[in-house]
Amino acid sequence: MTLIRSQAGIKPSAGANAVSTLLTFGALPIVLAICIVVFQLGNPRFLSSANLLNILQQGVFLMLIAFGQMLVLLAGGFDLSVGSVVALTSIISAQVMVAVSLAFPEAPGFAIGAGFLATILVGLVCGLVNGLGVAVLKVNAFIVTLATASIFRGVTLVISQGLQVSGLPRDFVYGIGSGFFLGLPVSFFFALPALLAIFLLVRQMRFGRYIYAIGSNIRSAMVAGVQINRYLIACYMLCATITAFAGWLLTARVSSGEPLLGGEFPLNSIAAAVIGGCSLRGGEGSPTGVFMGVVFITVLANGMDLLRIGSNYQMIVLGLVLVGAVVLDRYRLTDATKR
Amino acid sequence: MTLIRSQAGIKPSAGANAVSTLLTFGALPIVLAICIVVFQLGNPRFLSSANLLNILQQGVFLMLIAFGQMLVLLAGGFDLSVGSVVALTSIISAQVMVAVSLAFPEAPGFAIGAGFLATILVGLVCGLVNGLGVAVLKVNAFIVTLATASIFRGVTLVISQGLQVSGLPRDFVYGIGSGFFLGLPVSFFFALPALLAIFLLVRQMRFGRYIYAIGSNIRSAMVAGVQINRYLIACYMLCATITAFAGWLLTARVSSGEPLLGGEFPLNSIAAAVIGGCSLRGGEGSPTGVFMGVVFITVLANGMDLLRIGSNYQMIVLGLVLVGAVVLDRYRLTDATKR
Amino acid sequence: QQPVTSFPVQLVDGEKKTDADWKLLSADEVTKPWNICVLFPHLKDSYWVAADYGVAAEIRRTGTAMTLYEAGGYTNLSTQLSQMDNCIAQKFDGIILGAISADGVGPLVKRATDAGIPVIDFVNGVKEPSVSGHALVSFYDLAYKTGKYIVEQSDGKPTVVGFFPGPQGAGWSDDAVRGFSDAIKESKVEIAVTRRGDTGLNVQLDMINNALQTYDKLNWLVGVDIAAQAAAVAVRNANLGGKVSVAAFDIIPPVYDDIAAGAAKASPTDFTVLQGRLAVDMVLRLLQGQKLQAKRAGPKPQMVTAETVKSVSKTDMFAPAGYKVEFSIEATKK
Amino acid sequence: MTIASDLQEGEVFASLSGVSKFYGSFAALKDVSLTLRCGEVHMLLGENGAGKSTLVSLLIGANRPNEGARVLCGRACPDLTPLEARESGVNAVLQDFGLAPSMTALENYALGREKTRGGFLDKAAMRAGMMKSMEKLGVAIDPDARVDTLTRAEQQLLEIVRALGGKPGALILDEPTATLSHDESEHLFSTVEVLKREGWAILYISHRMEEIRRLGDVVTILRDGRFVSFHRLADVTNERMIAEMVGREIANFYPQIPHTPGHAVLEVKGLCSGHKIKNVSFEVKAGEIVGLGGLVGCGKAEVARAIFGLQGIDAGEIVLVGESIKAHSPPAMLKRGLVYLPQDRRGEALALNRPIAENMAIEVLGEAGSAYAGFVRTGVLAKLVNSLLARLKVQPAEPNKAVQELSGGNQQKVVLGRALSRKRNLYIFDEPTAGIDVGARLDFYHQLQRLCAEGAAILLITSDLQELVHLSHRVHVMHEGLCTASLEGDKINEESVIAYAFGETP
Ligand SMILES: Nc1ncnc2c1ncn2[C@@H]1O[C@H](COP(=O)(O)OP(=O)(O)OP(=O)(O)O)[C@@H](O)[C@H]1O
Ligand SMILES: Nc1ncnc2c1ncn2[C@@H]1O[C@H](COP(=O)(O)OP(=O)(O)OP(=O)(O)O)[C@@H](O)[C@H]1O
Ligand SMILES: [Mg+2]
Ligand SMILES: [Mg+2]
Repeated sequence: MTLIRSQAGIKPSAGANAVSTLLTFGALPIVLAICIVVFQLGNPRFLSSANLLNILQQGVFLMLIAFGQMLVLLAGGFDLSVGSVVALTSIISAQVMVAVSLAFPEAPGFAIGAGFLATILVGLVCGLVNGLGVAVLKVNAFIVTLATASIFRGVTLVISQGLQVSGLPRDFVYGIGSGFFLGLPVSFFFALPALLAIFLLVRQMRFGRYIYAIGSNIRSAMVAGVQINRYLIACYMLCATITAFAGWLLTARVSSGEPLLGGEFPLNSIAAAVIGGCSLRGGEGSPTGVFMGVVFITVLANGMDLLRIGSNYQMIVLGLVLVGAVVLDRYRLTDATKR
Repeated sequence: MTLIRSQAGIKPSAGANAVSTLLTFGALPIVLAICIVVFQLGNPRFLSSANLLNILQQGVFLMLIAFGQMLVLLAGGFDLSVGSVVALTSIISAQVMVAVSLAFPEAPGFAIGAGFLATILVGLVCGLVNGLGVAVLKVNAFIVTLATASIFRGVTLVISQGLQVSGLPRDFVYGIGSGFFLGLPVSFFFALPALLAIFLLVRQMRFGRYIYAIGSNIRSAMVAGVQINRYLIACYMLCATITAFAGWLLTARVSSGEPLLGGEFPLNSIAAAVIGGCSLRGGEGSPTGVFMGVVFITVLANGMDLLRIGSNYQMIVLGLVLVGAVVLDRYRLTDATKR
Repeated sequence: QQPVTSFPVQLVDGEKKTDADWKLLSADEVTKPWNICVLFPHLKDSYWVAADYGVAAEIRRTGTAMTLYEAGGYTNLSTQLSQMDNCIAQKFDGIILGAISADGVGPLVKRATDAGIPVIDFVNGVKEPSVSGHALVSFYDLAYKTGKYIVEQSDGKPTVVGFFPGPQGAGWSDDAVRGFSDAIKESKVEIAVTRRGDTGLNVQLDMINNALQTYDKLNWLVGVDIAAQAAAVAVRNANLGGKVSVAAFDIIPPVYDDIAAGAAKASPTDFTVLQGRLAVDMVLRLLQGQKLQAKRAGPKPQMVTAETVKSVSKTDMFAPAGYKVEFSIEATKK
Repeated sequence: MTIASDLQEGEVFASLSGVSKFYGSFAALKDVSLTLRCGEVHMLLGENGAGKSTLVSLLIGANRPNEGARVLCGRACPDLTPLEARESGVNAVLQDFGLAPSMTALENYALGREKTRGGFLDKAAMRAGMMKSMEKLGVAIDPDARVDTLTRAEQQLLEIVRALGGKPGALILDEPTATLSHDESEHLFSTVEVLKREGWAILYISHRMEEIRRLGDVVTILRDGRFVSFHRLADVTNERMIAEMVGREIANFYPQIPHTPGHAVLEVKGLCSGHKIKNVSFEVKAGEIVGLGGLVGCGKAEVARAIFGLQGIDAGEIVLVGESIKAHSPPAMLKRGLVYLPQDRRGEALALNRPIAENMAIEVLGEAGSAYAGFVRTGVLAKLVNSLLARLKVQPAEPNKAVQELSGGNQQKVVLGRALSRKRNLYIFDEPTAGIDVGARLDFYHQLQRLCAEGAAILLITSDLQELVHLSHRVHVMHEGLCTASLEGDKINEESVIAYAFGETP
């Protein structure tokens, strides 16, 4: 019996082995570590617990949205509408909560629950629209989500008339928005199960395998019996729903429904995912990587602020670091194909 | 995917055949024609010569930038930095023109020439940076151009300190910016040769063949002896240069150097190109298509204003039409695979 | 040039507005090297550069310290909140807040004031009642002034206005819309079109050109600074000078130049630079344990027209030419 | 023995009756019927573009016929989906790889039929399943290797392994051996025989007569999308089948190519490159064909890639017409007059969404005469392309058709066309005849003959043993990155090549 020599057969040297083990996580952790050292030297407050809590608080929303974005990217898509979904959720859930809490002023939990339901509904509907556009109309994801971004924003403005919605239930604002539990922000505890669920979905469940396959080679996925449309739509719906969820938590944090919320998320979430190893061509990337990407971007923004770097220079630094991180990270991939 | 999923069905009749001939140009002209009829019925001013000139004036800049974007898209890339290049050009060329015209107040032509040179230089340098990032560092075009967009904008703000540059030569503002020649805007005559050159480059020259090949399958292009890096860099440089040129013309039109100019161009130019048939996966699209795409977007924006549609509803309509146009246009592709 | 030591302001208490003089603290009256955190929505246009100039100049004059953070645009509320978090965590002594959203920053303002950090609401308006002071001229008032000016100019004749107040959803823009329409109520001035949109110059220019095609009876183009700048260009390009006039409801150098050159008629100024000085003075006074003359105050707006353009002080409105934006200033006081 | 759906040997597993499939007005299949029986190997024959792969796509539910009926396990399935086909036991190895490149071998193996436990993936169970299937075929592929790091042959084997792991029923193999070398092919054959005994229904598509003869029970022949004939293999001669398939007689399959060696054109001296080529030396003279053989993974493809500049050289040198090459990259090598035909046509040779003409003419674009001041001389190129299309009998011969709309074999002909588009002194062909039909193959051999007579040096890398043995004037055999033998004249025969390929001495 012949053995097709699988590449695994080549014995790597011990040194190369250590390096390669290190590099399975990519260069990102190393770059991150360097950044942290630099920031801490530049401002000793950086690693203070207050600032770490800050970073946590700030990163949670991007983390949720980037995880949603990752699902879509894995399946070979693209979601530019996340910003608009955040704004739409913010307005609708706020209006619902205000209305319900006016009707039942003594039961704030009821209003919050209704707001949550509205949030999930908005997410599902927005995601369905995106998914139908991509899967059924078969229009390029870029165009679909650019279009829906415009549509959702238009709807948001029509509904809100451009006005903020205030008067949210106190428990929502002070409990969920700025509350702490066990010394950590409440929103963190809200986000955790969602993140975990996506992690499991992608890494441990059939769903994940299917979306990787769709993103990697849609034809092979179809021939293998994967129901492409169903899974594509599911990806967009999950992405929009988790984004809406983030928008809801963000509404709690900003304590009002905001029609202009979330403009920074589309590009930031894609950038975080790509830095974390997702490919825009689909089928490539992992939750751990995206996690690192979000941490990286959040820490970078926070650290540069703490170093008092002027925002004009921050833009320049951000650009350089973005490319630098990806260049360094490329070594991991080169390494992977050499394996 | 086309292979398996092509909707093929019924044997085409004679009528269907005529339709299919019509559809070789895609559905865009038809949609466009319908839009024009609707707009004209809604507002008889729409087809007035004044408004047509207005549309021409408005569309020139997007046309130039979308043509540049097309080059990059054909080669399988992506340029998100075009907006920042416009702003950077605006500031630098304005500063150069102001400085030179202060030094030689009696020779405005000299100042304009210097400004033009500065423009081309800015374009070449920005494009080179993008091209090196994509071709040599081999970083994803999305990340590279997102990063350079941030860098160029940072540089623009550092140079301009966020302030407009006024005091441009009168001949520049009144001649190039708002001048007319043979009844048409001067900027149109400036843009024409550039557009024509790109058209020839893409359709008639070796360069075009090579970038299609690169965009379609970079590995096969390499095996076929195409000097990938050279052509990729050339694409980004051409794109940035024509964008800078558009930025310069736009500076003339708005009559001052503006650090915030052009924020709408990255998404608009990509949308126009994609509507016009370019694929984000590269190797697909044509100048004629992109031309139609730009005309479509420009006419749509103008027509909705003339129909007095409120801005919130415009967003919604824009999104719907965007998707609609692409859906209809897909019939051309389906048809092509059926042929 | 004399250092500014006092300027006319309007003190606002509910509906009541009183004119007064605001005297700035002298450098000696500030006893500690207070460290101020300044938060802006962005620093990409001349309005906010002027604000930066005013704040920085006052910080320098008093020998205190500041660090400025900008959020990158009006859609980036969560970025601004993060920055405010950072300021609180870094234990700045005081905060000057150019808020992106009047409601959205509420909880953090409360957190800051609870932590003993005074927060001065600057330019944009904050609703949270625990905020320590407001240094602003409301865009309602500015646009109202513009509206009244146009009513005056129209002289009772029917007058048609194209109105370009900036993006919908931005609080200042909505205030301006209300102010302007209140001002022209019960006059022959009417708004033919309100077209809202992004504050990009090119975007505004296209919108204005389209409006000029659609509505041929327009006598006035009125809008936010950048729209007025674009309107002047559009009027010039369409050779409508004399037929269509331009006015703004806030001023930036190009609009000022247009007024001086006759391409635009008028714009009120909120003395952005003085507003910056006022904000710093407010926060320093609070840190020094003083009470404010009024919780809400702003420089007394003034109309800039061809007649007054020579008399208003440019350095009270704009950053000087060649000014380099300052993000952080070290204290010179010990 | 029975298989899953209670079907007995000889019973009909699947059938197509009177199916037609149109692409626009073009009929890829017209009124074709076919019956797959349990325990029977059904051969499908036809020229390139005859509609074989299209027929497969109908069977697996990836395409839907415009006319005709599909019956699976006795059930009519007008709306068959790939999922249903798979669940009824239809397992296919398609002509163009259906693997997801960014996923591991195991993930691909289990795709669409992942084993789960409580909703979570049961990775151990899937791994065990894959091991079992690999054992069946007698191969070993690292389950955790990403597919894009596997060689083309390994990918092909993985596809087969994947098909074997499916629900028992039918196995469809669309040119499975086009990229396999002799030895892997042998394993495949014995596996097919085992499955047949187990009662599987097998549909087998190939252009190689030996395989057809060896494995087949019955054969269906297609031409131009139409049914031509059905035979029991025992009752029909090869010549008859070829004649029915091509529409003409083909005799004297491998042409005699005169050996008139001139000066050395290519000298490879002590070449080491990557971890696959350890020390390889040989030379190719003008007017001769040198064959390079060996098992899959022995590094023969890498030798060509290293010469062409697609991978770096660690040691040794490459001498072209007496000149040692220092800086070598594909553009430079093309300028020096080398022609290289890569083995992976979809990955490395074709811009699939571009027209045939652009694909064929891309290499000549750089030559004087095909462009003037950067402007493409469309007339000149059109003439060249049309003559190549005619010479290679590409079907359909429409220069503006996108390559992805061609059948696999016709795509390969486009690649051949590109290689023949320039007259050069050194040609390196890596698996040039993969997937092309007998007629086209013969035409290609005649082209080789002509090139050789005109004094070109040719390096022929092929895993088709007969081709290697019959066409080469000299053969070098590789084994684990080393050149183990250099055969000449009557020393060239199948037995010795196989022996050397295994590292033995006959
Ligand atoms: N590390 C790698 N990265 C990318 N491609 C590789 C790598 N290693 C091998 N390949 C691909 O695998 C192909 C076959 O390599 P291999 O060493 O098996 O050559 P071979 O003996 O000619 O095998 P075959 O019979 O498949 O042609 C090469 O053409 C190359 O494209
Ligand atoms: N998506 C498509 N669009 C248009 N025509 C197609 C498409 N797919 C296949 N064809 C045409 O259908 C015909 C049959 O193709 P098919 O792939 O079935 O041939 P084949 O017998 O498998 O050939 P080969 O031996 O070369 O693999 C070819 O002429 C091909 O050009
Ligand atoms: Mg085939
Ligand atoms: Mg090979």
